[in-house]
Amino acid sequence: MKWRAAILAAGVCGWLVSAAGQQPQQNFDNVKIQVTPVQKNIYMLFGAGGNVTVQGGKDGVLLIDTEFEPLVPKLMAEIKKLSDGPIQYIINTHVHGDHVGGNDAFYKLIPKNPQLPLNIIAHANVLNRLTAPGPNGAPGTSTAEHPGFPEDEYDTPYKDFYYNGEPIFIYHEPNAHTDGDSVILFRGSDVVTTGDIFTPDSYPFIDIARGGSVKGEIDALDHILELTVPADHQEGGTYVIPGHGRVCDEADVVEFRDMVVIVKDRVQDLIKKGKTLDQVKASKPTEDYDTEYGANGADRFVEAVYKSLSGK
Amino acid sequence: MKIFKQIGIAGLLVLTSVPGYSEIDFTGSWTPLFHEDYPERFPGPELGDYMGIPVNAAGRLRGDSYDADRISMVSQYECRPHGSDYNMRGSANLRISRDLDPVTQAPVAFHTFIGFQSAQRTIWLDGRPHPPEYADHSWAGFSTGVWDGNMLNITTTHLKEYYIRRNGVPRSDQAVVTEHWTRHGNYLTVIVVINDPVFLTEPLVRSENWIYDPGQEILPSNCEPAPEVPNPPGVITPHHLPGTNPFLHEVADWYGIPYDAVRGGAETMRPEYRKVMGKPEHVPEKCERYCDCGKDAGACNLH
Amino acid sequence: MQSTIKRAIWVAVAAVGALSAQQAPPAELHVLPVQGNIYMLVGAGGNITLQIGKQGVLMVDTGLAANAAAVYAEVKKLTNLPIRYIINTHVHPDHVGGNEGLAKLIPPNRAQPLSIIANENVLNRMIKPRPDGTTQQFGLPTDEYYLPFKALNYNGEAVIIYHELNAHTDGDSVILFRGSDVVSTGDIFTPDAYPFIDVAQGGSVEGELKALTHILELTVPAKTEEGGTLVIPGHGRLCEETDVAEFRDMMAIVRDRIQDGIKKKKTLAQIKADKPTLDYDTEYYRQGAFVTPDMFVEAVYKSLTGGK
Amino acid sequence: MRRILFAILIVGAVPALTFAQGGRGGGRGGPPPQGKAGAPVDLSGYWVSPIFEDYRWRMFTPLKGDAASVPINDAARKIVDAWDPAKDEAAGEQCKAYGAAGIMRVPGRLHITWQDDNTLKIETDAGTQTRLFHFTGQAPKEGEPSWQGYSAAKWEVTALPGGPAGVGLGMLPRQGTKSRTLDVVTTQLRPGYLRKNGVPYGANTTLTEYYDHWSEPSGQEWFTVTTVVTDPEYLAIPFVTTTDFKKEPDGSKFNPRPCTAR
Repeated sequence: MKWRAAILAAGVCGWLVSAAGQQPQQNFDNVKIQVTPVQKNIYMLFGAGGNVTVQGGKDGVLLIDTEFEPLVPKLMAEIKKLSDGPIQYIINTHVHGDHVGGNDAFYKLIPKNPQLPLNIIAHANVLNRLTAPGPNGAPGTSTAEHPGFPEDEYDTPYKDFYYNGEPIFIYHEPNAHTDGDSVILFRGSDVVTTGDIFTPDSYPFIDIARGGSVKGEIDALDHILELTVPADHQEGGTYVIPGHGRVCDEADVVEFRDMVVIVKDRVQDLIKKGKTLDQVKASKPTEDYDTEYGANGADRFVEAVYKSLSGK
Repeated sequence: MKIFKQIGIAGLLVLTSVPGYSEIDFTGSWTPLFHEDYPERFPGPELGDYMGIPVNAAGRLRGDSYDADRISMVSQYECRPHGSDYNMRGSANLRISRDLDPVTQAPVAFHTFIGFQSAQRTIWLDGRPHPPEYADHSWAGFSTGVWDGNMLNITTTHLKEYYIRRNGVPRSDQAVVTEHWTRHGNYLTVIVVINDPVFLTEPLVRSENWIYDPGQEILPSNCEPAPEVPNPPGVITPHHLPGTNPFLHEVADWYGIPYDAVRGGAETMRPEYRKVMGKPEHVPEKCERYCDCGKDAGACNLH
Repeated sequence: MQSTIKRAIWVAVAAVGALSAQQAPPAELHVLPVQGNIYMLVGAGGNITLQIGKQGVLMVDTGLAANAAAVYAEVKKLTNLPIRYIINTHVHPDHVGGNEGLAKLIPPNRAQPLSIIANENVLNRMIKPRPDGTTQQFGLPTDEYYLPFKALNYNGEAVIIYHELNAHTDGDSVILFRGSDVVSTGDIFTPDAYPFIDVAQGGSVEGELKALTHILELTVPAKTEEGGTLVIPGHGRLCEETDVAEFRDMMAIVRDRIQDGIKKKKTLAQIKADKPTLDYDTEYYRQGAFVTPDMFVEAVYKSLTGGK
Repeated sequence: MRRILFAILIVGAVPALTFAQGGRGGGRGGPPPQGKAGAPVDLSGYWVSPIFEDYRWRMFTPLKGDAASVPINDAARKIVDAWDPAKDEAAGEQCKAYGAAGIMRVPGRLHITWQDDNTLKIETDAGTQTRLFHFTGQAPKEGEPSWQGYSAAKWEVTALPGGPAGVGLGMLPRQGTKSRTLDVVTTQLRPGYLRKNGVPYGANTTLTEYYDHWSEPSGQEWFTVTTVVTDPEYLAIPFVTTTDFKKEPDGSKFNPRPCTAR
């Protein structure tokens, strides 16, 4: 069940490469929202696209990522089952359409309350990219027509605040999956939400066009490992909600980090040997991981690592 | 007959009920009156104005060193409410509510709410003890009240360090504040006595008046401190090095007051000080700052 | 005057029945529930932090040697579960003194052997011979660490131990209880006393300030700069972020004043004569306190001038 | 049957009446004793007013035109701008700032004594003024307006603010609160100054004062007077201040001196 969801997620994610930021034409009518209790205040919701993190408590509701516009009513319905408190925070882990696609729809659905304003938070680069001028000088989309854009952006190494009885830290991970990635730590619930920096069932999509880099990706994964503290025998303790795929813990992040490091080293070695991108691809540096992370994403991953390392 | 009936009902009630509580009921919404120190309380105090404070050398130097940039640069200061002792002379409106014991209907506590930074406070009326000395402190502190006739005598401990005046004269976390609340018709009079062994040489007494003003909507404030950027190497806390604060003489010159009086201290606050206080260095022709604060019950403007 | 005010305060507090707290003799131990799994044990020397949960007991610091038995008895009043961890924030005897006694009192537990955690510099200093020539046998750190931080999960929450470089000493640890949302600072933070910057044992004023700033990064207040993360200092009352901010600012301001004096080529004696702590002495120096204003000024001066 | 019921009711009524009166008055039955006999607190003795608030305006003769904090109107503003101490001196009106509505704010000391069982006397050293608080309960006789006017005083009998003091279903007869407040209403005032720099009050001013006695934890006695100046002529709303007086052991510092206009 979850496994199928993960594949779908990976598929959507892959499909998005060409069209990040746009609404997909895909039909969501039959998509069901799965709700997974994670730990304490935290739930993971998944329909299609990225995972949604929900923190509910005495103050209200905090959301991380919003999937796609057509799914928002269904997500809302599930959230209401979890908590009837007001939705006061939406955090976007990064700019891709399967994570910010539902922002506007949520903004419209959430009742306005001047005393409990809705804060939509993301790193400044997310807002910059969302509002940037289009290709060949087309005017950028304005926050006026998109009230759901993250206008409570931050541009410091981290932002912290206190909500639902626990501290919440939002860390900026420079140039990892994109240049606007946030990793969120719920310190009381002991849960980390990683966005697409970590996707246990698919190769990381290092979006070089949007400022991603393999070095930043690895640094970010190491930082996530600093935040996670396993209980006995390297399992449990801090739980990790990835950008796509199942609920994980530290050990899963370690596996993933090691894969990225090993592939990076292999590609680096081939570059040193003066191999071209095609030659590198042909030598299948990910062969031993393809069955786990999906061969369909391998070339894209290798290409991204190659470009990121070679600067070409 | 009719009269008898009424009296009779009363009589039965007296016989069948517990004696009524004979306290003043402070509950409701109140608006502060700024008929004293309006310029200090609303626009804010002049820098280096320690007049009327029995401040000691330590408190005076804290004021001299104070740089208001601290509030903008040190995020821990951004969303502070006033200490409960200062709040009663602050510039926001006040709502007082009361808790009753659900069974006996006896008053258990007064709660005060002040819009500025949503300052909330509880004054316990049920005789509970104060927490131990090593317990946490708060902006409101821990307050207990005891009635003396129509006056509520309040004792507050466990306060966080705050200001006595918003120009940096501090009140320490060791202070014990006693208050005396009384109500005359629609006027609430609050007498605040600050005992601070750290910064004062004798108790500071200030009394404020509030007017009953029901039906107000007193809103909370939503302040989120800016993220604490990890400080650059060599932590920055804005302040003036001793002897370098350029603003300390302003208030004396603006209002034609001897500098020594501006520096405050218990001895400057006795009537006989007028005989020895000396001459101001500079006396303006006429009033130039805040001369009409409160004219026609209006606001406080600089000119 | 002072005394009359003190009396006034005493009367005021007594009047509302906090008598016992006010009169408590120092040797007497008090337990203050903090939040989550955390308790604060006061009176044994430095403050002791207790984390008590379904697995057992973790304690931060052990007080003075003389109080070890009393501390152990106090812990036993709170739970029958074994003491599994002792973390020492630094090497001073009012924080590690109880290690030896407790190590002897705590029954051997093969399933959950006692683990004593501290930065390696604490161990390095504790194994040195004592003045009387003997060396400590029991209660030495068994689980010293040398990395920037060490993390464990105990009693259902993450516990992070951060090494603060050259702050109060060269072996300071600050402990964050992530689930309970409590920080234990050791003597880096003492709300009602000047910090004892132990320059001889690797302390420094810049390290103090960095450590205090790090504590401010770990603490997150609830609304209106209050509540949220609670802070247990090395000595003194339970605190919060803003209390640490006040202390940090005092440190920074005094540092700047002394730095200014040094720039002006003043000698230590001259700087002391300037009374750079005048406006803080009434708050941070009580009669009989360990660190006098002069000691504090001297430590800052030496730290800034490289021990000259 | 009915008769018997009434009988019970009346029996029940007796405590109700006396209880209510007792609470509302202080004495059992009849009006509460006033004057010296009824004093719930002792205000007699020497008192000093340390200047904690309004320091700039009280300790000094404020700069000409400074009416900050006083809710004056345009008519008052004209007078404030025209203030000329020389004129006041020439007119022999140096005491304009020492009238009942201003005197308690002038830094100085008070000597409070009972002139007789029904008259409380306040003497000030600043300006050597004398205020007489009459507890006779009679309306003031028509007299010449004076700096200190005529003051009718009473010990507050009940501190229940507003509301019906009656008896109703579901409520006890209001017992009131044993009040410790001295209420004083002063009229027949000669026009004077609220502040030394000529902030005026007029002939139709009514001065209402509430004297509240309290003590520090150390036992040091104080009283605070809440002063409400109502003047349709020069004030937009009543001018309300509180002034705090600290008990002194003796009169050694009581230093009578004449009014000054500057």
